[in-house]
Amino acid sequence: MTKPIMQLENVTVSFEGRDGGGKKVQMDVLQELSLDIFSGEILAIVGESGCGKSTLGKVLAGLHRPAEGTYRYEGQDSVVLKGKEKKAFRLGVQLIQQDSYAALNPSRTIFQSLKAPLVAHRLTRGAKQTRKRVTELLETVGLTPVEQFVDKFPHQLSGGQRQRVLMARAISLNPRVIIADEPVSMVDVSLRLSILNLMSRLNKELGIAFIYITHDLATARFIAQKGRLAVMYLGRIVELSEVGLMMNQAQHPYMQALLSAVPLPHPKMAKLKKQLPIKGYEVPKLTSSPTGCHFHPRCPYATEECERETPQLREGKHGVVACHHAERIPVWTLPHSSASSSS
Amino acid sequence: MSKRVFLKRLASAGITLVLAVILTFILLRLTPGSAIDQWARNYANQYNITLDEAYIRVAAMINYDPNEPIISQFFRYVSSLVQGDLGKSMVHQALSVNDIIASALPWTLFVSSIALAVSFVIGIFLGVMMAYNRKSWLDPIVSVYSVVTNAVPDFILAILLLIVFSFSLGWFPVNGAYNFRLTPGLNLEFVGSVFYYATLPILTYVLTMIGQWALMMKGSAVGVLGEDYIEAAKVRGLREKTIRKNYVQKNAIIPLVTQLAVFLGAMLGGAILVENLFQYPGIGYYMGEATRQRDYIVMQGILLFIAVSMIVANFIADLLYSKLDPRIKIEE
Amino acid sequence: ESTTAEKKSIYRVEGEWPRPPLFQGNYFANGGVGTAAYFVFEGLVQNVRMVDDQYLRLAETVTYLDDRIEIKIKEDANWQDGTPFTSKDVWAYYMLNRTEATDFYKEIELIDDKTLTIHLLDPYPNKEVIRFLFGADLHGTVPYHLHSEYVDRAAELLETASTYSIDEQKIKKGKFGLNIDEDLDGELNENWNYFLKSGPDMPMGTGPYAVSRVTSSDMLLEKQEDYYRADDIAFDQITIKNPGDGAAGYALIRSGQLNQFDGTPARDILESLVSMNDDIVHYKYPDPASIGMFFNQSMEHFDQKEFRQAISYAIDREKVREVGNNYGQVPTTSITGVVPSQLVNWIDEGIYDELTDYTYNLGQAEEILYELGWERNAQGVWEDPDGHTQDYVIGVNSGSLNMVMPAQIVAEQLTEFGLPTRLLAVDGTIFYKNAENEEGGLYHMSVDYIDTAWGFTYPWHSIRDVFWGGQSRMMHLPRYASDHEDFSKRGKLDLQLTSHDGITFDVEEILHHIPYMDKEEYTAWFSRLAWLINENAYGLNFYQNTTGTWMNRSNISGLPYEDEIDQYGGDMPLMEDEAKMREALETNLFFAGIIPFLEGRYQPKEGDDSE
Amino acid sequence: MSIAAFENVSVQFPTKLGVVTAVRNVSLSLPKGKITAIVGESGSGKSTLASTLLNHVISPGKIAKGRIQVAGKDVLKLTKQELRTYRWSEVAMVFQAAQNALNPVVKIEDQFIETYKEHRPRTEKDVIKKKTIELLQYVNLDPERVMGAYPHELSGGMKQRVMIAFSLLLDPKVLVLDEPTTALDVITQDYIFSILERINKDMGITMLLLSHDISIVARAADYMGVMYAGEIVEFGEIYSMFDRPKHPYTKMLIKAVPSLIHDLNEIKPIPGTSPNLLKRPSGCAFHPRCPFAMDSCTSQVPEFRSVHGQQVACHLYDQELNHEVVGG
Amino acid sequence: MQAVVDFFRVIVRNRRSFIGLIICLFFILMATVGPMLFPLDMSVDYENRYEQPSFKHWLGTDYGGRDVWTQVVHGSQEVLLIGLLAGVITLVFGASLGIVSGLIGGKVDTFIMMITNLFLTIPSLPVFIILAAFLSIQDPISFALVLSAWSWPGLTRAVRSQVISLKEREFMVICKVMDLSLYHIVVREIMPNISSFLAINYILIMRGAIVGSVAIMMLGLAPYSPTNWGQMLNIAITETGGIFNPNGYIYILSPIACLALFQLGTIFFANGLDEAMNPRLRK
Ligand SMILES: Nc1ncnc2c1ncn2[C@@H]1O[C@H](COP(=O)(O)OP(=O)(O)OP(=O)(O)O)[C@@H](O)[C@H]1O
Ligand SMILES: Nc1ncnc2c1ncn2[C@@H]1O[C@H](COP(=O)(O)OP(=O)(O)OP(=O)(O)O)[C@@H](O)[C@H]1O
Ligand SMILES: [Mg+2]
Ligand SMILES: [Mg+2]
Repeated sequence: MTKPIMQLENVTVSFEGRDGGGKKVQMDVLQELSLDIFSGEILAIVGESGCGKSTLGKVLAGLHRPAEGTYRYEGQDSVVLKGKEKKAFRLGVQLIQQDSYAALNPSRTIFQSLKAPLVAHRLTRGAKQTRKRVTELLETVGLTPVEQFVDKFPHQLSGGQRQRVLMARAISLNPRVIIADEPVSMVDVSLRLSILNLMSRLNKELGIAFIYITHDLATARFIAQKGRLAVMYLGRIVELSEVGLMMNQAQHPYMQALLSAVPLPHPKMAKLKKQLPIKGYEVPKLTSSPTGCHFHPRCPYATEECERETPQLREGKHGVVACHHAERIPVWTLPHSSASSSS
Repeated sequence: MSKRVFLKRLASAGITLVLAVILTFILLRLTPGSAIDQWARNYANQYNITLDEAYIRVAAMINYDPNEPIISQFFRYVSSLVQGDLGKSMVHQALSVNDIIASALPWTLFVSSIALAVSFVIGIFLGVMMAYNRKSWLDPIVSVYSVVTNAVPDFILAILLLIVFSFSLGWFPVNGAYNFRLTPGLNLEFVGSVFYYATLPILTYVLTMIGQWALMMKGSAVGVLGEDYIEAAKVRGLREKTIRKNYVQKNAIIPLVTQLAVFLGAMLGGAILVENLFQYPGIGYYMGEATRQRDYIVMQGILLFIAVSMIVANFIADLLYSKLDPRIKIEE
Repeated sequence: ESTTAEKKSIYRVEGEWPRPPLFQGNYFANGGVGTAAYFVFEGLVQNVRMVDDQYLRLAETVTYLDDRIEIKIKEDANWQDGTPFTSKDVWAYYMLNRTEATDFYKEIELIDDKTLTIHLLDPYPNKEVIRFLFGADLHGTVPYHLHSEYVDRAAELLETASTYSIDEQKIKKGKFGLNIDEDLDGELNENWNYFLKSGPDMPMGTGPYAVSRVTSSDMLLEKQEDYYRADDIAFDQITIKNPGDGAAGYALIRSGQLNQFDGTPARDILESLVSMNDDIVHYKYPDPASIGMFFNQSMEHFDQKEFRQAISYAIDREKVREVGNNYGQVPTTSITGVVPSQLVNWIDEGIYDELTDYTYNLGQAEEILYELGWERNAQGVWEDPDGHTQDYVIGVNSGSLNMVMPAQIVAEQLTEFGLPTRLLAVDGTIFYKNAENEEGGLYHMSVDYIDTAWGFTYPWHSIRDVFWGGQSRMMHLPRYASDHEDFSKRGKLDLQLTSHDGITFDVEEILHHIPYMDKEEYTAWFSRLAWLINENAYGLNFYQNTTGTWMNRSNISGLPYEDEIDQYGGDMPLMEDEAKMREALETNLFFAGIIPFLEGRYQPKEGDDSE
Repeated sequence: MSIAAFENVSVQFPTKLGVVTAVRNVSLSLPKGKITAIVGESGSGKSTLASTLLNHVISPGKIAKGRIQVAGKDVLKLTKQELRTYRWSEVAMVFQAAQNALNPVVKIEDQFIETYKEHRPRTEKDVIKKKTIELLQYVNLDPERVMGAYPHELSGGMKQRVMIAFSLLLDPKVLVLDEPTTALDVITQDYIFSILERINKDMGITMLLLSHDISIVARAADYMGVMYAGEIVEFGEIYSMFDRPKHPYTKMLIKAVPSLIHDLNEIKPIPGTSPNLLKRPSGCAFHPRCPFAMDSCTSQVPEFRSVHGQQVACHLYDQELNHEVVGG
Repeated sequence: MQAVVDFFRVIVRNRRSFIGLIICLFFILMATVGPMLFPLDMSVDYENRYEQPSFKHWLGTDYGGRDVWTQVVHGSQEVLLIGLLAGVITLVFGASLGIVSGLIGGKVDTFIMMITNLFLTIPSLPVFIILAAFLSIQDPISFALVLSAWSWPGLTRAVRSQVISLKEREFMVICKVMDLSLYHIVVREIMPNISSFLAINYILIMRGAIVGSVAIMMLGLAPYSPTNWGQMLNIAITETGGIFNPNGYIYILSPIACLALFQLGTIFFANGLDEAMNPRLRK
């Protein structure tokens, strides 16, 4: 791997939130988060709802400014970018969102929606060329025959088709990175896979790096086959490593809990009686996040140290992990081995 | 609503109030025409003197110094406002705006609150009925009715009511607030008379507002009927009546509550026409009277009073809204 | 309601008053006590408008002498609280309320409680003038026992003023001959304002009825049993109803909720109402007022007498009258400064026939314009000698629809004649300002009351309105600049006219002298002035109003020429017969107060059990 | 053995563009005390089918034909009053979106009381309260905090548990779970299912679980039915369904879902798109996407019948079936 | 072009809005070519006053024997023009302010909203009356200005909340990511989404303005214009006794009926507008 395209260094993002009584409080949605993203890679980010995944995605897309810390794009602080470089940043990082319906202007046709960025950034000249390029883009994302789609309104397409339109729009600006925030969670089960495959293909063929944000570990595993996986918990990355290694040797207790909670698509494995390695089910509120290691109230291995001190990301057996006791914690394995051996 | 949010709301209402004071003041200074002109002409006729002399007399009688700088007028106005004094009438020397409002307000409040309550209750009822029976005869009737009453401004309706029920049929008095032979008091006869005299003004408002309430309620109720919790309630085996009352109405009314303030505002503003047509002695009537006489101070006072009522009504509607809808943790 | 033993007879009349809380009992405060004033207050004598009759009220006798008026007050005249009405009250009235009559008063001598003499200033005015002015005053409005503080203060202040010389007085008309300077005037005004605020809450008069209840829609007046003519008064109660507008009033008169309602509506309303209900009667009589328009002489072309005459000829006044006041009377003359129907009484007969006739005559109008060098263009629109077409504006007070509609028709007629004219109906609070403003006014023509004599018909009143009053400002008659070198001339009329008999005179000067002239002299001068005003076409009198009274006789009898009502179906015509006309006219409160009540003409009908 | 059964049930929605048959000829019985799951894509008719159990198809839908029996009652023949009391006390339901299934302006406690009173008017408030507290505790909620709360004050997981407690209020015999965990995190999901399993064991309540997630079904169900375009295409015991799926759709569905254990290369998307119910393909509705489609698939609707202990509707087994009959 | 055809197709298919369209067209024709077809003759013909409708006088004659129909026709021009103008002025001002407020947010928003709320608390009718006197209405433009002066705040508030809800929408967020210009955002993204909303509001405002203008006319605060429906009504009721003269009923009812009919037309028309202007509501 070469130099990273994007670098987050100790980035903190805060919002104004309200506590139970409606009083304003500061909510650190991202906390001293550091992350490097490399050209052409696929990085999956997983975590429970509300842990800050989308916020992280928005920071990377330049929609939120870090309250603290720096975000470098191509080595330069994104906040101070000007002119050409700023434009390069804007165009270089694209975002695809979960709700494909909301992401398209309902009053504009697919063609109009795709045309706008091309024309605005002078990527095509003249109506003819624009039309041609739009056709090309739709073909690339597999919306063929193009005539069937190009002049339709968003509501006239299915969820999967709309998601492809979003892909087309994102790649129209020749970006270096695409951040995909839960792109398939609203797509029909039987169609999800094809969208994921499309992303893999774009990654391979166009060399675009993908940051895939999800709460579904299975799809994360699928798309990031050879890439990396980051696990977030309450605004922090708690573990980051290669996907294959993570699945088999998860080091952070939280990651272990997540993995064991995922049901496996076979009754034999799924029905194996197992106790989740976790103490409580309630995720603490960001407005009153626990001290020290955020996970300590739910962690079966927590000690007094965890309560006191915030663990930093450090080298683990593989990748990095933020846990005081990473070495001490039992190795986690999927029921995979036993199940498959029996079959 | 927490105390802090409450206070914040209060503060913003306060700022609006201050601005309203300034705006009404400026507006009234902009108004051309002088109180003296019209008054002098009436005076000359009434007391049989020459116009020139009438001008001089009236100029001496008017309770207003046209040469006083605007700024100093403003500060005088504000300083008396602070003490709750809206000023003195320019042309009725012994009368304060407070007196006028104190005597007129009960009538306006009486008519508008009853009209509001009656139209609200009936409108809500009709709206829910319509939402429930989308295919019944009620829907088109109420819809067309609403469209028609929406198309006919309330003052025209007032004229028509007056012509038909007072002038032609003679069922209702042509003007006034109660039978003058009765002594005001809390006796049945007097109260009956008050209602009798207020019938047409109330009817005017009720007839114009019912349709709007009904349509709003229908829209809101149709929305609520589409909510999952209604289906869930049916699945739970609740009675139709319970669902209608505790689910549909309770939820559908909420968005209408803020409208109460809007309607009240429309009524207070429209009172100037309606009350003048019925010669009903509410603030609209006195506003009209003051306008005819160019009594700026009274106009300004009543206008400000209406503005304050609006601010208060909005404020109360806000409170009510957050009371009724537990989801609202009033933001901002 | 009336199950009680004593049944009250009630007379119901239309009226208006400042609605509570604007209502107060002081006659002089803004809006006064409204219509109730006719029943509550009275003067020593009472003028009858239009016919100039004078009835005695509080006075037992009034003798107008050359240098004084001798008055004897009725012995049993009392205020409504029982306090006797005395000569001191008359004095108090004049001390506070220095009416026009006091321009000619020197001093008021109180001889005893019920006797007083008003001494006139030298030069002594014409007796007729003083009679009218004295009759216009309402002496029983300042109960001294309630307001002594302010009355005494006013008297005290007046003491400090210096007096005018005889010559000065003729021009300046100081009250009681006094030179009241600005400071003193200020103090008097301050005192006056205190007086106004001092109440009382309910009117305190000397009349036959006292106000007992006031609401926004009704007033209840109770008969005063100790009134000096109580025996003649037939009704126990008067109720006054305030319908707010005409339409409501008609509804009330039709349904019998009113016995009387002054005014004359459009012909169709009248006819349909009368035909709906046999009890309804409508009496008609002339109004000493006309509707007409004033030409603004500061506007181009309107400064030419011939042009004004041309326009006068171009207007078909009959059509204007039909819509404006269908029962009105169109004079042959134009504006004269005298009520048209009264002209004959006040000017030389010879001159009367010589007054220029302005009857509708398009040919004449065209001829004059051609003579003036105007030409009609292809569209039939007139072009002035410079070749310009015109865009005239008629202004009118939008509050008076009885003028807006005629004005509208005049605008139509002029436009059709080829002088494009628009109508601007403007709110009364702005209209007069705009019409009169010193930069020359905004309108070419203004429609308003013209040739009015609401007080009394003696034409000095109406003629000086033409030259001095609001009318002259709407016409923008020539005036000396307000910084003219001669101080006394500043802002005064700069108008020297030559009359039909070749006499050239200064109008301002003559007007000042008229009240002092004897009958022969003033007739000559009225003749000259009327002729001149008409000849110069300062304005155009559209028609003299005919007004009237609605009566509902369901529960009253004793109406004028009652036996003829059925014959006319209740729609009584304008009576030729002088006596009948007077009788009809005395039904109107504004014209004659409550004379028919005092004279005991109206009586409750047997078996009236309403209310 | 079965406590509830659908016989030839069809549900139709008249729409502007034509009649949608959302459920078509479904016959199915729910084994007593077991968890039966139905999987299918969005719009395949799962919820609609479940709603017939309560005779509560959302308008304008109509149960066009068929019979539904629950605990010996013919559900479609109940009078209005009977139906009202039948609902919730015999069959209760946990909705797809629990957050929307509660009245937003009424406190949780009052909603429990209200429902209870509507069914058993003469019960003392205290009794209901006690029961409510018990149930809430049973689903591991703190009654103190939850009872006085408005729905929006609870997290998604809590609301879902409130709904479960709510569904148990009148001790129903059958519980319908319509995607009870779709909107929830995996950890919460796991938790909810552990509670549901416990209820199933402890109370012996029969459950009908509707889900599009085959992994969840694998974890929770005893029996599984697969629904496609309004029809049940396969039904059977859970282990055999996974080990020996018969219908091509079932097979492909199991393979189309990424998981933590499958060999990534084995995962294959199902080609084509979900059918438009307005233009249901002729014959077997799945034939346009089926790699094994034959001529008969386009023309004939396959029968739903037993094949090797499972029930399946597919022409592939026409012969096998004959064979079996002959062989048997 | 296709859009226009589609627009009308939807309108025509919706029965209510079709009726509305026809009514509106009728009045538009009345106001534009009507005065040419029916020249106004206001000269008095007293003998023939209050005639009943006939072939010669479609709506009979008024108190001065003048044709009522031609008055109504000529009046429509002014009434419609005032409504139209007031609508445009309010729309341009109110909507721009709403967009600015919603889009920029922050202090600007707070400020604009404060002013808006202020205006909303002071009832419009009394203010119309004051402004009508102040601005001394001379022509339809100044009339429209007066009527607009107090009608924008409602619109501003409504547009603002629309814009704010749009702003949060994801396609707007994407615009930022794609570095599209403000012009693009306002004209291409926001406008198409609020255009039907604006159109409906335009009709609402226009209706409000017409009612307001009639009220001002009835109060006699605008220059006299004999054929203005409000003025006709005023004269008919107060002065010429339509009320007490059965012959005058038609005269009184004519302006009322026109007013109500026109309002009805606009309301009906607005009914289908949303569908016609919103592709996503079409099938
Ligand atoms: N603009 C904002 N203002 C205030 N709070 C915000 C804002 N955006 C996000 N938050 C809060 O920040 C927290 C994290 O939000 P985020 O959307 O990043 O979570 P997520 O991990 O993407 O969750 P999900 O899986 O539900 O999408 C949440 O508690 C959310 O309420
Ligand atoms: N109100 C309705 N009007 C018309 N058709 C409807 C209606 N409700 C449902 N349908 C049709 O019924 C079919 C089945 O819907 P249903 O909600 O039962 O599916 P589902 O399997 O529960 O889907 P999901 O997983 O999305 O909940 C849908 O395809 C839809 O076309
Ligand atoms: Mg998110
Ligand atoms: Mg469903």
